[in-house]
Amino acid sequence: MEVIRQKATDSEEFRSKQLRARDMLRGDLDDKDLDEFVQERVLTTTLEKASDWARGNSFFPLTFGLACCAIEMMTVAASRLDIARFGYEAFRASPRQADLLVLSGRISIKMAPVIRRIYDQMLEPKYVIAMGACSSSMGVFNNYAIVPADKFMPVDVHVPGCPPRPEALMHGILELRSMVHGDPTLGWRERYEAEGTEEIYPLAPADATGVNVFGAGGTEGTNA
Amino acid sequence: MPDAATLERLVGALKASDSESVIDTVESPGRVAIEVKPDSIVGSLEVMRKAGYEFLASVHGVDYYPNEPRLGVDYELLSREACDRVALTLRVSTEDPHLPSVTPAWPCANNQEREAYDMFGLIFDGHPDLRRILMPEDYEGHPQRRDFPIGGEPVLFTHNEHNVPRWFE
Amino acid sequence: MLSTYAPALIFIAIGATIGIVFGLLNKFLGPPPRANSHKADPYESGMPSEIKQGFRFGISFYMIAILFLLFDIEVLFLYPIAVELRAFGTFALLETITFIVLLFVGFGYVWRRGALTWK
Amino acid sequence: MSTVDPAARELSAYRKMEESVTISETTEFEGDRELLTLNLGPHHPATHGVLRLLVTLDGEVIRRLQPIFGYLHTGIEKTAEQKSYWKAIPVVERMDYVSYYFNAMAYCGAVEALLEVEIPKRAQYLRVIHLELNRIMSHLVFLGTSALDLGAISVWWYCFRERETLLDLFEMSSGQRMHTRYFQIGGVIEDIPEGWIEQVRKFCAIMPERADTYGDLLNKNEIFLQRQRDVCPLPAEKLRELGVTGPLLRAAGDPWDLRKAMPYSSYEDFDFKIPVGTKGDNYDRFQVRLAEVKESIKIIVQALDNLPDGPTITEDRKIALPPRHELATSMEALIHHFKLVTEGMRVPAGEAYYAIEGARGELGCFVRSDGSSKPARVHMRDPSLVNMQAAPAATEGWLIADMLATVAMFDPIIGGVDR
Repeated sequence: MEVIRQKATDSEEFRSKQLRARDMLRGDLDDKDLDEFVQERVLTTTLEKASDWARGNSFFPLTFGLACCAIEMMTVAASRLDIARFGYEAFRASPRQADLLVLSGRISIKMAPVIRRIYDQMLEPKYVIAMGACSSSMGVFNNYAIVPADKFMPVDVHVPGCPPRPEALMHGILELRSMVHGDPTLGWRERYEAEGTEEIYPLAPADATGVNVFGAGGTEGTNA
Repeated sequence: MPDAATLERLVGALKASDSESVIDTVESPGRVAIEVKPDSIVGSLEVMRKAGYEFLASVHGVDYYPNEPRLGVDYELLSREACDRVALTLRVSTEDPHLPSVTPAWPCANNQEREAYDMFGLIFDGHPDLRRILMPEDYEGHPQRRDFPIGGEPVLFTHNEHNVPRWFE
Repeated sequence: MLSTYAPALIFIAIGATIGIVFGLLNKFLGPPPRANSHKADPYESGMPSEIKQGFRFGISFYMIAILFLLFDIEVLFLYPIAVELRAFGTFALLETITFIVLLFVGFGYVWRRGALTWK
Repeated sequence: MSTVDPAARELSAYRKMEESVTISETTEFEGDRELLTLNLGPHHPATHGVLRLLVTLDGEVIRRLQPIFGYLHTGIEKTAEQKSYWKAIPVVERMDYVSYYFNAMAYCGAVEALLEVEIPKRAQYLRVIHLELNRIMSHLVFLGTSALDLGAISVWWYCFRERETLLDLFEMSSGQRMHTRYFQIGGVIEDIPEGWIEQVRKFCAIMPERADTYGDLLNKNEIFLQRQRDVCPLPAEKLRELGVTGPLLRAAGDPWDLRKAMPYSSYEDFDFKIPVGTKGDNYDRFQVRLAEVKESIKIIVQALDNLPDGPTITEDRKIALPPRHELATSMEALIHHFKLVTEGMRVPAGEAYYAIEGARGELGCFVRSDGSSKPARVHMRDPSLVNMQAAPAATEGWLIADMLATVAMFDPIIGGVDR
C-alpha cells in the first residue's frame, strides 16, 4: 500500500495541519485548498493489496483446542489481553467459516488425520499457526505418540513456548498479519543479507569424526 | 498401610477362600502389596471387598522387564471406614498374557483394563469390550513395554545433520 | 399500469443483481481453489462422515419447523398495520386484536395436543 | 505434501471402520424409529478438548453414548521412564493441564514415600496454598467453559479475569504462569518472594464476593436453571460402583474427600467444610464446585495466617540441591550438586501409590523404582478417565443439549484422560 505519510518536520507545520483539518471539518476550506487536502489523503493501491489488507485484519480463528496451549489461547480472547482489539475475536466453530487454524497443543498420531481433514475442509485463503513447542517440534515429548505439525500440513507461523504466553500468541498472529499484508518481518539473515553463511557440511565426509553423543542416532531413542 | 495384625487377617482370609492363591506379600515404605495367582484374582478381590476394601481405586499394568514373569497388574484397593489402602498384584508372562477380567464384578475397572491391554498387551478374558483405548486400533505393538523403542526423532547435531539436508528451510 | 409497479420492480431488479454480483465476486477476487479430495466432504467434527444427502430425520423436527413457520408468518401481517395504525383508526386496532386472539386459540390447541413437546 | 487418493491405498480394518462412521453396516432400527449414529468428534466446541463421543440418536434423544479417547495420547508415562526422578516433574505436570500443581504433588508424594524423606512444615504449608489456589483456578476454568456451553458467555469473561490474577500469583511465586514446576522432590524449589503473601491476601479478600457474583449470574437465570435442575442425575451407589470420585460423587450426597478422610501434606491443621449435594443432578454438581472455591479460600487464609518459618526443602543433600552460595565454600556441597545435576538421586527399590484429592477426584500416582536413577514405572490414576465411565449411564434417554451440559459438568480434562 503506497501510503506515504510525511513526517511533521516541526511543530508549526503540525499546527497548521491541525488548523486546516479543523477548517475542513467546519467546511470553511474553499475548493483549491479542499482539493489539495483530499489529494494528500487518497490511497492508491492495487485490488490484490486491498483484499490482502482486509484479509489480514479480519482473521476468523477456528475454535480448535488440543491441550494446555488451548487454555492460553482462550486467555488471548479473554478480558485482560483482548484479541478483539485487532478484530480476531470471532472464533468460528466450523472450518467452513474460519480462515485461521491455531494448532494449540500436542498432536497425537491418532489426531493427525483428523487435523489434516479439518485443514482440507477449510476454505481457501487459510493460514496455520503452530502454537507451542509441541505442535511445532514435538516439544517436551520426543516419543512415539506425537507428530510435529510440519510433517503433515503447511504451517505459516511457529509460536515458541510451552505454553507460550498469550502475548506471544498475539505477537505470532500479528506476524501472520504482516505476512498476509505482503511485508513479512524479515529473519535476521534476510535483513542483513547473510544468506549462505550457515555452517553446514554440504555432505558429511564418510569418516565423520564427530563424536556421536547420541549413540547410533537411529530412530529409536537410545538413551533409555 | 495395614499394620501387621490386619495384614495377617487379610492373608488368612485370602488363604481360607482359595488355599494356594497368595504367593507372597511385598512391603515397601507406606504400601503393602499382596501377590496372588493370576486366575484367583476375581475371588481374592471379593474376599477383600468383604474385608472392607470396597473401592478399587486403580488397575494398571507394570513391566518388570529384566525379571520373569515380565508383565504385572496392580489393583489398588481402598477401605473407606478404616481409611486404609492395600494393593493386590499378580504376574503374567508375555508368552501367555491372559488373565481374568474383573470388570463384570467391578465396573470401575473397565477403561483401566482397556488401557492396560492397549499399553502392555495384557489380555483380560471376559472383558465386555476389549479394544484399544489410547492408540489407534490398527497400531501394532504395545508402546509401554520396556523393549518398545521410545521413538521420536534423533536430535540434530552437526554430525548427523546430513541425514536431513537443508533442514533450515 | 406498469408505472405503478415500477418502484417494486426496480427494487427487485437491484436486489437480484446485488445478490448475483456478490455470489460471483469471489470467483474473481478469491485465490484459485486448490481442488483436493477432502474439501467437499461433509464436515462431521473431523471424522469421515457417512451422512448422504437424502438421509431421513424424525417427524418431530418437521413438526416444530412447520409450527414455527405458521406463527412467524403472522408477524408479517402486523407490519403494514403497525406502520399506518393511526390512519386506519380504532377499527383496525380491534381487528388486529381479534386476529391475535384467534392466533392464541390456535396456539392453545397446539399446546394442548402436545405437538410442542419433544417425543 | 502428496495427499494420496484414499481409494487407491489399501484400507486397514480400522481405517475402513473410521471411513464409515456407523460401526454397524446397516442403520439400526429400534421398533419403527431409525437410529442415527453420529460423531460429536474430536473437533467439537462443546467437548472441552479432543474427546470423541460416538452418539446413537433417535431424533434428539440419545440411545447410546460411547466416549472414545486417545486423540491426545502423548505417551507421558513412557517419557517419564526415560528421565531421572526430578526431571520427570515437568513431563508429569503436563498430564492434567488445568490442575498441574496436583500432578506434581501426587508424583512428588509418591517419590517422597519411597525415599521416606521428611518434608519441612513450611514447604507443606506452601504446597497446600498453591494446591488450593490451583483448585480455585481449575474450578474457574470449569465454570467459565461450561457456562459458555450453555450460552452464558459473560460468566466466561469474569472467570478468566479472576484466573489472570491467579496466574499472576503463580508467576510471582514460581516465575511461570502454567506448568510452573514449583514443587520439588522434598519440598518447594525456593521460598516465596516478599509481598506475595499480601497479594494472596488481597486475592482472598475479593474472591468470595466474586464467587457470589458468579452464583447470582447463574442461580437466578431461568434458562440455566431449567437446563441444569433435575437433569441427568446419578445416585451415589451407582457412582461408587463406577469408581467416580471427587465433586461428582460429593454432589450425589457422599461426603468422601481425601483431604479430610486421609489428610496429607498437613491438611489436618486446617478446618474447612466439604460441600455436599443432595440429588446429584447437574445443578448440584455446579453448586458443589462453586462452594468448594469458598472453602479453598478459607484453607488458604488459615495457611497464610500460621505459615511457619524454616527451610522450604529437605535438608538431606542427597535429594535436595544445596544452596548456591554453599557451592563456593564447601566441597561436599559441590559433590552433591554435581551428583544430583548429572545423574540425579537414586531411589531405593520399591513401589508407592500416593493419592491426593485432585480438582476432579482422586488423583493417585504409582511410582515403581528399581534402584536406579530413573523411575521404572510412573502411572497416574486420573479421575477423569474413571469419571467418564459414568457419562453413558447419566445421559442415556436425555436430549443432546442435556448430554452436552452433563459432559461439561463431568469436566473431563482430556490431557489427564489420555496421558
